[in-house]
Amino acid sequence: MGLLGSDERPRDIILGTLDDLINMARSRSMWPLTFGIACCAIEMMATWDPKIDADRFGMFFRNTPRQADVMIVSGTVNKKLAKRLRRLYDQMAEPKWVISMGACANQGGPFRQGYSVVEGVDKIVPVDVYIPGCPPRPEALLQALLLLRDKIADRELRYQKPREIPADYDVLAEPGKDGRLPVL
Amino acid sequence: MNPIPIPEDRHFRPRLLGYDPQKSRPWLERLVYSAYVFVFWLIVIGTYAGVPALFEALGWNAGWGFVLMRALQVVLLFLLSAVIALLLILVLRKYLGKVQERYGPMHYGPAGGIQTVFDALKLLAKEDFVPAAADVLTFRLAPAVTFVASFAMFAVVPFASGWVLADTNVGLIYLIAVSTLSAYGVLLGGVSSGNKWALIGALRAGAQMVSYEIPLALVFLTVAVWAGSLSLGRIVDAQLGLWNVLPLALSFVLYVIASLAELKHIPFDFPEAESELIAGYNVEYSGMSFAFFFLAEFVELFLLPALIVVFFFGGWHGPLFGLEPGSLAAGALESLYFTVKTAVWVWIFLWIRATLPRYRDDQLMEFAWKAMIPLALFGLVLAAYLRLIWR
Amino acid sequence: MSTMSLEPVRGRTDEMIVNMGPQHPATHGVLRVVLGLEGERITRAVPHIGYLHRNHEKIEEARSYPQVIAYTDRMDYVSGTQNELPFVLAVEDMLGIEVPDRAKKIRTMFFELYRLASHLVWMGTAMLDLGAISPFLYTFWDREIILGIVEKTAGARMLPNYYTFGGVRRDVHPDFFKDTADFLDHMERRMVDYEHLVLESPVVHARTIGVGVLSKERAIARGVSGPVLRASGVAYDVRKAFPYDAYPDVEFEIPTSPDGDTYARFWVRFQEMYQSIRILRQLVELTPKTGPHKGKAPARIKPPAGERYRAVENSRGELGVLVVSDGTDKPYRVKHRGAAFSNLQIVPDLFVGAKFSDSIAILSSLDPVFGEIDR
Amino acid sequence: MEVRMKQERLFDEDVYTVHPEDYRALCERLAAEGYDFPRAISGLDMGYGLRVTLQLTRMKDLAKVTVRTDVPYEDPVVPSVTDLWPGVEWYEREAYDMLGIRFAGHPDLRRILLEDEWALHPLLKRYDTGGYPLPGWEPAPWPDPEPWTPPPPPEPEPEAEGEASEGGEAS
Repeated sequence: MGLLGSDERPRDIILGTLDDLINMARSRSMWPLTFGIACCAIEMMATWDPKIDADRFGMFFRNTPRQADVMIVSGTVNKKLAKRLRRLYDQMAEPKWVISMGACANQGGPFRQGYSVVEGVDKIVPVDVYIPGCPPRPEALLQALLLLRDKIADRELRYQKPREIPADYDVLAEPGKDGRLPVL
Repeated sequence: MNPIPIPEDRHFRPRLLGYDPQKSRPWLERLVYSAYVFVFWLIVIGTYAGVPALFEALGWNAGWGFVLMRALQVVLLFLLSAVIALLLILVLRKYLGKVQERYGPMHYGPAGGIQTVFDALKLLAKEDFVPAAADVLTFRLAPAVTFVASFAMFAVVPFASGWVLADTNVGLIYLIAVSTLSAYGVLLGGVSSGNKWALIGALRAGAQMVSYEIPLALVFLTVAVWAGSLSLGRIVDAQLGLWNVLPLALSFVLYVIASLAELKHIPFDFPEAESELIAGYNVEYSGMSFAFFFLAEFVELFLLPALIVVFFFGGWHGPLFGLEPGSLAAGALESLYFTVKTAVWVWIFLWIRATLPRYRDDQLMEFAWKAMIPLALFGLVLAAYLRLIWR
Repeated sequence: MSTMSLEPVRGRTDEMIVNMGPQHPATHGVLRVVLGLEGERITRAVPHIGYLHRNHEKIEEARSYPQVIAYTDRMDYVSGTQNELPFVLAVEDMLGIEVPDRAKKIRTMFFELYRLASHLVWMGTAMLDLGAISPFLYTFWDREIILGIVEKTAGARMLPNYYTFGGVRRDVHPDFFKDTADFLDHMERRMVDYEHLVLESPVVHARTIGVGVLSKERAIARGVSGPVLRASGVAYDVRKAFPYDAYPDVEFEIPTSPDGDTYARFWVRFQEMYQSIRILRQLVELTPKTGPHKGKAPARIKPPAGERYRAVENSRGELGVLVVSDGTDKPYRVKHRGAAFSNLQIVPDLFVGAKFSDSIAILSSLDPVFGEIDR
Repeated sequence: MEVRMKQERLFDEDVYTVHPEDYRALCERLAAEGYDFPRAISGLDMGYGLRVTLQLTRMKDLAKVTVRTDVPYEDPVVPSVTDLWPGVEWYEREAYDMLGIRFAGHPDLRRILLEDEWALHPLLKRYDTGGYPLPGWEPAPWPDPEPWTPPPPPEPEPEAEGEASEGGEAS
């Protein structure tokens, strides 16, 4: 995300420096959205506990999506929740980032073969950082947040946009309807 | 990617459960905060002593020159409020960290000192969002109203003897008028957002303000009766021998409770009520509009304790060590006394915030109407009676 | 009818329909409650669940018995190994596996450690819902110590997949008993602080006493269990009623309160933490330091055709499982009886007529965990 | 009223297998006998039809009882018992959601875990885990009805004793 909405990296020396400064501020003040889903949400809370204390890095939870910068998808996203999750993502103000926490959010995890589970949150929203684990340790989430920080602050990386998500909700359709068979 | 810096004392060791949260470079933290306070102090001196002295030297202290001087002072006060907000947010986070056995911001800047600058810069560059259901004009206006109402209180707060923008003889009435105005900003912002949570928050704010302005005004009246003036400077002067906190103890307690409610501060933070109303009245605000609500909140967090000091703790009074009253050095020392006293009260407010849960809103309303207003009236009568027999 | 889906009533302008959740800081996950609000008073409440439905029961039909244990872990994710126990007990019953005494005691120790961890999480989040920030941080710090103890033995923090048919998967770490004893010393000191912060706080009193009263008869008929039921005055605890593992060997009491309000539910959870500490103290002494940690179990778990219901008292109440076997190595049907699922049913009963702020306190006193409710 | 049912003892609980027409009558009798704590209602796909399992506890003496009834796939209707035990309300909704068993008389029978628009009842055996129909799945023939035994007089049950030994007998 560039300066003030543009997606191009400014070549001007003054604007370029300002761009660097603003993105440095963004990377050092990432406020996650309070949105716990499942098991990983407990470890997400534990990332803010006295042992890890992500507040050291200037991160604290905001309850409303308007004021949040990072969405941590902490748990299994099922088809019922996915529409709300996409809506929350749409409600967040630009610039915004998504961290996919845990195996379930990455690709469905142990519930991948189920009828109601979305096989990875990246089918719904563009994801910046993936964390493996079931559930990942708080240290892993902190590392992901720091990776995201480095990504935002990096001159080249921050203009590499995540994969575009088609706007249709086909992945959320009920399986087996109209005799459709799974596409593997 | 460097390895994650987890402080040494955070690793799991069952035998070592005691630890010192501030073990890491406490001198640096003190230095950073001292630097902030020093900047604050410098701005105060510059505003109230430097600018008039400059205009005096230039000979511009009449007519348009005077207007220009006041305008410059207001600009400096705006800078001052920004410094206050940046410092208080940082102090709040560090203090919460200390209470909660953790560190708080510590990695960006010396001892986390420029964390809030980053926050402000980020909010500046964040998308400022207007929801489709919102009333655009009111929605845009509300944060400005809130901030201006809080900021306008600076006009009558004396930092030292004579160091005040407008020492009017209706200072208390002005304060009541302006502090009520900040409720309008919250109310307008909540109602115009087109969001039900914001609406509930706004209505709660309205009900709370209506309930709390009355005991607050009654306490103002008590102080005015005791000091015999509505001017804040005269009120402070009247406390030269005896701070108001002793004779007006009852009113003082009521004033602290009422200013907690006025501040929308735990345990009375119903309009915002993070765990109930998500973010209350500012649920739809993002970017700079939200930052203005934030700024207003922390400016008030400075100003209401400052008013406690003005009304009950002798304002700027303190030992002058033989300095000539009215000189620059005496003014600087007095403003330092004022700042220190205010800081103690800010700390008490933060302490309350870190410790207490939240009451229910109707309990507060009930308390305000059934207990505080009668008590405030009693305090008023008591003050009048004491003044009759004492002075 | 309060349970019907909420449609705005035509021509009624004094009622506001508010949608609380699934992203709401006080819903403990992904609960969604549609509320009819008249000012601050709740006139109607309809809970909607299923935002974390992960088809546990269908997937478990396609997994072998040892694999299912890993899935049960993810149900009540706050209380780790407690979920594994009913399934393990049911299969052991069907197969007639003997569990050595030491394995039973180790299981019980882990069970009670996780009860402490779960109640700590509850205390933190409940106080967060009431508006106090600091207790949340204190309880999570204590929880980290418990998870550290568990991790040393089981290799994972939250979902250790530790129990197995006939005992536990591996022997405990040599430090386990010492660490646990240290932790209990620490926890007893901390409980004093927690009492000051929570039970003795006048603000908590104002928010919880007399709020959300659940009568004894209503609680039983609604199938409510655990601390919520005991706070209504029913001394029903699966640990005493249908003892399992090492519970017959230890002394403990079932704290009950006749009040049935939100404060009583807070109080009962506190007393349960004291009882957990008491049980753990006894077990640290009673458990043999060496010996078998696992009984003889067949290499291929194939229970005979039939069905078995077993229940345990987990942090939220009676956690049961109905295992139906058809004689193969995969369960024919696994039906979980979630304690939080039953407890959450009383939400419309308790919400209607309460203030909106009360509903937050009531919900936190029910302590729902959505992995178990939605499964 | 005479209730046609089969009674057996499984581990520490009484199991009644009852015809769906008599299910309601038996439940009323159990409620009158003081079984007040509803543990769960489970739906189960037996391959030839659907089974509803109701589990109850009596708080007074901790007696446990299980009631089973089988209904065919074509018309899976079971009378609801929410008026006797309000605690089974969500369990009945869950059984409807997962298996399509309709509970006649339920106050609010709609899907609970899946979305309202779904047509799938995923726990039926004719779907694989992904929710897709299994090719060539056919219901098994309904088993021969066993002779109904007359109901024995209800007697208070002793406290649940050591279950491990009972478990041993079953293997």
